[in-house]
Amino acid sequence: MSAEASSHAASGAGAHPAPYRSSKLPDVKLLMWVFLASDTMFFGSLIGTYLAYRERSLVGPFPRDLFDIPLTTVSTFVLLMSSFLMVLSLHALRQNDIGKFRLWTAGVAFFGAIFLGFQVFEFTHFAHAGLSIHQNLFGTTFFILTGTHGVHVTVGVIWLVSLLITSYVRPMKAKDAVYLEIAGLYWHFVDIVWIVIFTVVYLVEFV
Amino acid sequence: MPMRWLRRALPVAFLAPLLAGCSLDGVQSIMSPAASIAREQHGLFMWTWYLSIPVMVGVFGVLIYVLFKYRRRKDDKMPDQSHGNPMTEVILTIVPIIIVIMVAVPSVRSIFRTQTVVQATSDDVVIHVTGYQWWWKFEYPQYGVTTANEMHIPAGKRVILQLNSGDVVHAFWAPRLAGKVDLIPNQDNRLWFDTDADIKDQDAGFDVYTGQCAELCLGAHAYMRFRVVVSEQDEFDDWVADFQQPTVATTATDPLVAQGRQLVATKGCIGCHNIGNYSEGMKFGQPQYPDLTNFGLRHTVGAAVLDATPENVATWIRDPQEVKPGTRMPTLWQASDPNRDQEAAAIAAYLLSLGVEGGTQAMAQASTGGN
Amino acid sequence: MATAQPTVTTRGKIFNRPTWTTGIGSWLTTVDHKRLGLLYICSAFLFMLLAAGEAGLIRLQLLTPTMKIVNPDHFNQLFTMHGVTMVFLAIMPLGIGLANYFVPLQIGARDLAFPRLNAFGYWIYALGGLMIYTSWFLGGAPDVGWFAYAPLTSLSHNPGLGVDFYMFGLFISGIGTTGTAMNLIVTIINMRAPGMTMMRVPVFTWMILIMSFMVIYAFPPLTIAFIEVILDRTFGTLFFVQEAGALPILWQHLFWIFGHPEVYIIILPAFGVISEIIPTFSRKSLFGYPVMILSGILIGFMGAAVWTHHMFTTGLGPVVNTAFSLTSFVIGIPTGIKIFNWLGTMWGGSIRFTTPIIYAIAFLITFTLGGITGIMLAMPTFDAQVHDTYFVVAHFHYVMGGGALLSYLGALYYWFPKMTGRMMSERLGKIAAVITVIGFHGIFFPQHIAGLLGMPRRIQTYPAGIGLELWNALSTMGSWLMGIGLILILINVIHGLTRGKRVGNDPWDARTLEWETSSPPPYYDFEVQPVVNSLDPLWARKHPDAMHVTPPAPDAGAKYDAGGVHIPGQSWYPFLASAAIMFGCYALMYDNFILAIVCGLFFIFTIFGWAFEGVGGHHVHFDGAKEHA
Amino acid sequence: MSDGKHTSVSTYVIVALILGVITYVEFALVEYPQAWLGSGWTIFLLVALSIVKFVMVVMFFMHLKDDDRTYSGFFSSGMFIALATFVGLTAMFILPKAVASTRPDNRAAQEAGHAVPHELLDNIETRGASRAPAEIADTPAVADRSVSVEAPTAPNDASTYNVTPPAGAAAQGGATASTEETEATASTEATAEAPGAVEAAAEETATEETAAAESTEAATEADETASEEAPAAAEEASAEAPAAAEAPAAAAISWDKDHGAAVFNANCMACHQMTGQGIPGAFPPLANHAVEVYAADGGRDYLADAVLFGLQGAITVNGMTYNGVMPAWGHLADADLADALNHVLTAWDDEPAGFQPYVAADIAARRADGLSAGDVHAKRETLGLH
Repeated sequence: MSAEASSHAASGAGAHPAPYRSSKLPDVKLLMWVFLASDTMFFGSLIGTYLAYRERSLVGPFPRDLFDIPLTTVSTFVLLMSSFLMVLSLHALRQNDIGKFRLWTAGVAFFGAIFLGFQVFEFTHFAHAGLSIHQNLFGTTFFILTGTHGVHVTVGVIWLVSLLITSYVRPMKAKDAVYLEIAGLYWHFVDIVWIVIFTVVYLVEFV
Repeated sequence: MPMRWLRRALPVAFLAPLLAGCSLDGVQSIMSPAASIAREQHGLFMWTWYLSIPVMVGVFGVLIYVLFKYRRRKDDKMPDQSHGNPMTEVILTIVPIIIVIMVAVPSVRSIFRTQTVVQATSDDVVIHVTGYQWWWKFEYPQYGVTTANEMHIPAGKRVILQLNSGDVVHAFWAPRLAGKVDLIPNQDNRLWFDTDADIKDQDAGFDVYTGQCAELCLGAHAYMRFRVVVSEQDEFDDWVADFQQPTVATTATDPLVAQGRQLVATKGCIGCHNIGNYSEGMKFGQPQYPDLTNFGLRHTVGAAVLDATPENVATWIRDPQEVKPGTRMPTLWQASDPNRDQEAAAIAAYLLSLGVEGGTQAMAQASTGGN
Repeated sequence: MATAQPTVTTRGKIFNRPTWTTGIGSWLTTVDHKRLGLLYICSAFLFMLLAAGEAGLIRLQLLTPTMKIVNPDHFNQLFTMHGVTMVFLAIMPLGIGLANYFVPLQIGARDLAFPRLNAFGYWIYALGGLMIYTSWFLGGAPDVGWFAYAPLTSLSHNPGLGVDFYMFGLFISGIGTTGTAMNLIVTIINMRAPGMTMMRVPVFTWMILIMSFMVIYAFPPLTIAFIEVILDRTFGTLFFVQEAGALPILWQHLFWIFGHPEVYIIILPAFGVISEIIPTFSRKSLFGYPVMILSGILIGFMGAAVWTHHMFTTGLGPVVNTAFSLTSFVIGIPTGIKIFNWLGTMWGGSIRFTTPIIYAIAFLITFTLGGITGIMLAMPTFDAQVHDTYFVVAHFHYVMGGGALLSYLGALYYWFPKMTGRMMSERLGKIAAVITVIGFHGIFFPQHIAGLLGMPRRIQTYPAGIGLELWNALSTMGSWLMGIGLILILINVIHGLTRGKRVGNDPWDARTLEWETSSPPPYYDFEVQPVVNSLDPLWARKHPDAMHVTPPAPDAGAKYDAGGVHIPGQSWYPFLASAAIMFGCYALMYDNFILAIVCGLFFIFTIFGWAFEGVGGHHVHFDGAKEHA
Repeated sequence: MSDGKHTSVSTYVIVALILGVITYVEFALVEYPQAWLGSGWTIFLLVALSIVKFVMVVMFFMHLKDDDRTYSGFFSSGMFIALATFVGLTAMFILPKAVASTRPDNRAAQEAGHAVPHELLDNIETRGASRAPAEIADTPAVADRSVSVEAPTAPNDASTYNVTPPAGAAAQGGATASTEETEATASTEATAEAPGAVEAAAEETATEETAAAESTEAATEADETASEEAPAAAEEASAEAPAAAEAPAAAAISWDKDHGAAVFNANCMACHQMTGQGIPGAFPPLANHAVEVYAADGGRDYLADAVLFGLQGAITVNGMTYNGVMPAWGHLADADLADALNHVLTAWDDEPAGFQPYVAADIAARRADGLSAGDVHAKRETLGLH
């Protein structure tokens, strides 16, 4: 693994061993974990805002009038399964199985897109029912919380698609797995955030 | 020689603040508490202050000793490169723990003594305080009385304030009585305090305590002050009775007052302010502006910025922005208007006659406010 | 093959990699931690001068109760900008700038782990700060205080653009700070020199590590709070609209969940600086190094659990107040331990009175006093009196001004020879230090008394006749004295840069690795990878007997001969990405959504360019061969 | 790679299956509520299940189980701080509310859930904060829950805003003529009908006498004294007709509506009110009236003068005399005044025919005149409006 610029490769590839590191942890993976640790506070604030304003809306529509638990369960399931495909994809790349890697990665991006589709459907449905960010506190907090999550999913989809395209342009080997791994970590994190949102925003409403 | 002058001036310059520091009493000083809660807060401060003296002496003493003893000398040897001493470190850890415990215990006890919600009984005075940019509304639900910027309470009673805001966050702070609590929109806050049973200023028959908004509310924040008037129970009862049935005088012997009464309508004062004395049982104005009922009984004008003397009230009406920059009160005359001074004086005279026996002359104000 | 350096090596197609070594282009595209550190430090000092000017005007207005220097609106803008600048644009970036410069040097690393992320962090901070300052010319600065309590910031109470500048500017500079903090964490974990275990890391670097963790946990809530207000003001959401039933108190919670850790984010690097200065000039190891580190970690953790002590007067009830009061007391314990340990370091030492240690002593005194008032303020009952008064103003200036600022001034003198290769005048430095410190106490000591006498903060005039005149006049006179001190320091810096005596690598007889390389450090930092086998590695090499350790053999370090030193390539993308974000924010502020979308797309383009450009660069060899690209 | 051992595919499949099953169980718990479980236990179960899911994803999919401890340390410290902080925060918001809702007076409303009408919710939850600030302020705060004090009805509580002092008071001085209606209802009738009459007059381009007669008739029903003002109103109306006819095509100048409203709310609303209705007898209405003035010959400039230099002297609007004073607002910026005027002209009515929004330059042009408030009043006379 080398760190030199492409122009440098001409003067003898592999001439430069990796620089010394005081831990075994790849820089990018460490950075991603630190970022995820930080992101817990980010989503924590949004969920905290939602819960602080729960049941404080003055006018309807209220969560119970709108939420469709079967639909959301399906979309939650889709997101969970995309996480499952993600680990398969990483596993395939580590085995140098580029074909499966491409298949599973495309699957993750596709499932992510389906999840986004569900969200778009849900948002439109809510908007038709009269909920908007201007309507009441529920609308404001709900749309911003799930919208921020949706933006995270979108970024993840774009990231995975970029990796997929890159794998055609430039050969991807097992040693590059760390780049897929950090994308995967991000994706799983977005997934666990949704696990929390599904429970504290959707399910608890109907208990 | 300029140096000689400096030598003489310097000690004075340093001593003056020290001498002045001996007396921290003041009309708005935390250091001269006048009610039980403020006394408790003051006591807590004094306790930590006495506790901090040995800490300071210790730390600074060691520091000075070290700096002197271990300063580098010509023939200095290499100091021992020790990395620490477990025993010392344990002791040095225990010392701050002990200090903190000595502060924490009385502190927690006093939280529960002073901040617990109390149930009102018919004996207590309940006041709803609403903060507006930039004045205070005081409502007495027990008596159906509404007034502004001046809270009257009977001596020796427990007072329970319910605090709310009409616009942004304010903070009610009466340093000599009870400390402060914020007024926050969409939130009910509460503050209670006891007043002493005796009136200190026996000549005046009442004590006046000053207070001020302590949370930034833009504009005239610096001028959002109030006064608390503590009087004997019977005087307080009189005051309440006056407010419940304000004297309405539709005629006045004093032509200035009569003119002022007219101007109050034509200049549009009653567009914003309610004046319960203006006519029987009528309510004017709008709720987000101060209620001027029985204005003549007030000690101050402009949210306690000026004492309510006829001159001050006239100045305030004539040019509110001069007295209280940023206030919402409009300037009612052009700068060139020849009638300006006279009309302002007339309105002041009318306002100061409200609620005062005889209805013609402003009550001579015996304010202890100091400004 | 444990590590994974980026291997994407596609050349930038649109922006060729810049290779300037001098000129503006080299500064705009630099990724070198020393250059970025200098940029951070210089920008922070510039902002600090602006903030000091604002403070001077504030004090002048308060000289007497009848001063009419500024009107109330301008006064509100002045103290808001003073606070915002000092906290977000001056003192915190000063710590980060010092970290940028000295953390890699102290741990024997070549650079930060992600040099371009570092550049991005700087540019977004600088442009964000610049953006806030343009508000003076675009309709008025923010006027809501540095903690901008809702609903003062809502459109109905504050229709001007000032609040938008505050929200957007701090929002984007916060992104930069978070990125740099993550970068520092990875650097300190991954790039320490061989042999430097975590318990051999210099205290300054340790404090930076703790600070970085606090940054990544504290800034997201603030970012969310900013986003909520921005959405309220730009898109009409209802987060803080009281007519819709919103609770303005939520802003206070989100802000202080950030705000209290922020206090420690500011003070921890200062602790680190003091922990470097005192051992150096006492010729003695830091007393109780492990305790110092542990207390730092404890402060970091507890710092996240005390936020409502800023809200004791908001009516949270006795139970909440008690809980947060106790956690606040607990935080006093590690702080006390630190003070004792600094005294312990000097005890038995051989103290040389240089300018840095004068600042360190001033820090100890000031910080002790600030700590005592801090304990007082942790009592909710007493806080109910002095909250939002000048007592609090005095307290946090003692902690943040006297604590952080004085120690950073010490750091300036301490590290100036390392950064420039020249000394500042010691004589002038000591005079300036004494004047500054006396001026500082002249400003803020009287404010304790003004607060006790009943003076709320943020008022542009105070009632006459309640005893406040004397204390305010003293305070204002103190500000003049401190102003003179700061001007002397500025003169000394200029003098040092132009005429300062040239010095060698190690003018102070110091202890840590940064003094091993030449002054100023070459662009590749170290010729030989340092190897460490004790705390204070340089000292151990100079005085092996005193340390009771055998220093590593001089040739123990890897000479980089196989690979040479990798110098990462310069890049346009960090700067362009920051500029895209800044212009996007301007566009949103002026409701120009098309421009905002264009900026957003350009930002996405820069991110892709950044990713596919790769780290690039070249290697430097010291085996006689020339560096090659 | 050296990232430790890797979990096998079969483990991933099992984990995915468990995750799916848990999701279904959660769904079932909510969709088919179990009475014997009770809501408390259901919530507990849901939270527990989601924690299980969370932990499984983190452990197996994110590989924390086998990976370096450092990652787990960083992530779990972040999770710990986030959890502690936001559970604490949420508790501070939810618990006081929960305590309050268990009090008897609120319990009924709480149990009814969303079936409670919104108006009622308003009062319970927020003590009326959804209404305009003016209204909130007027409503005494809902009685303190722990303070139970009977508030006697006080004379101050009468809450009519009409300025109707008794006749005796009016007789005191001529200047109070504006308040000479004997009944509030009468005055409203007058204001309601007079414009109708005026309009009719304008349409027919009747002679002044006829118009006066007609308006007088309308006004007399309400109040005798108002009749003196009626001809003036008619005059206003007849002046309006030609102006409207020769109005130029509206130029499409866009202006900042929000800013206009903000300036109005900050400076004008106190007297002229949010609805532009003014205060009868004290401050003239702007709704319906401002557009009338605008349409008059020279009215456009006059409006700018009035806000720049103020207005002093008796004026008559809709048959009611206003002898107040309008302060000069020249200290505000040109753009502010322009937007505020545009707001006044468009907020409550259809914009006048040929409406050209004010721009800062219009105001700046008027500023040079430097009139006094009296001059402005004189100018108003020349408009034929009084």
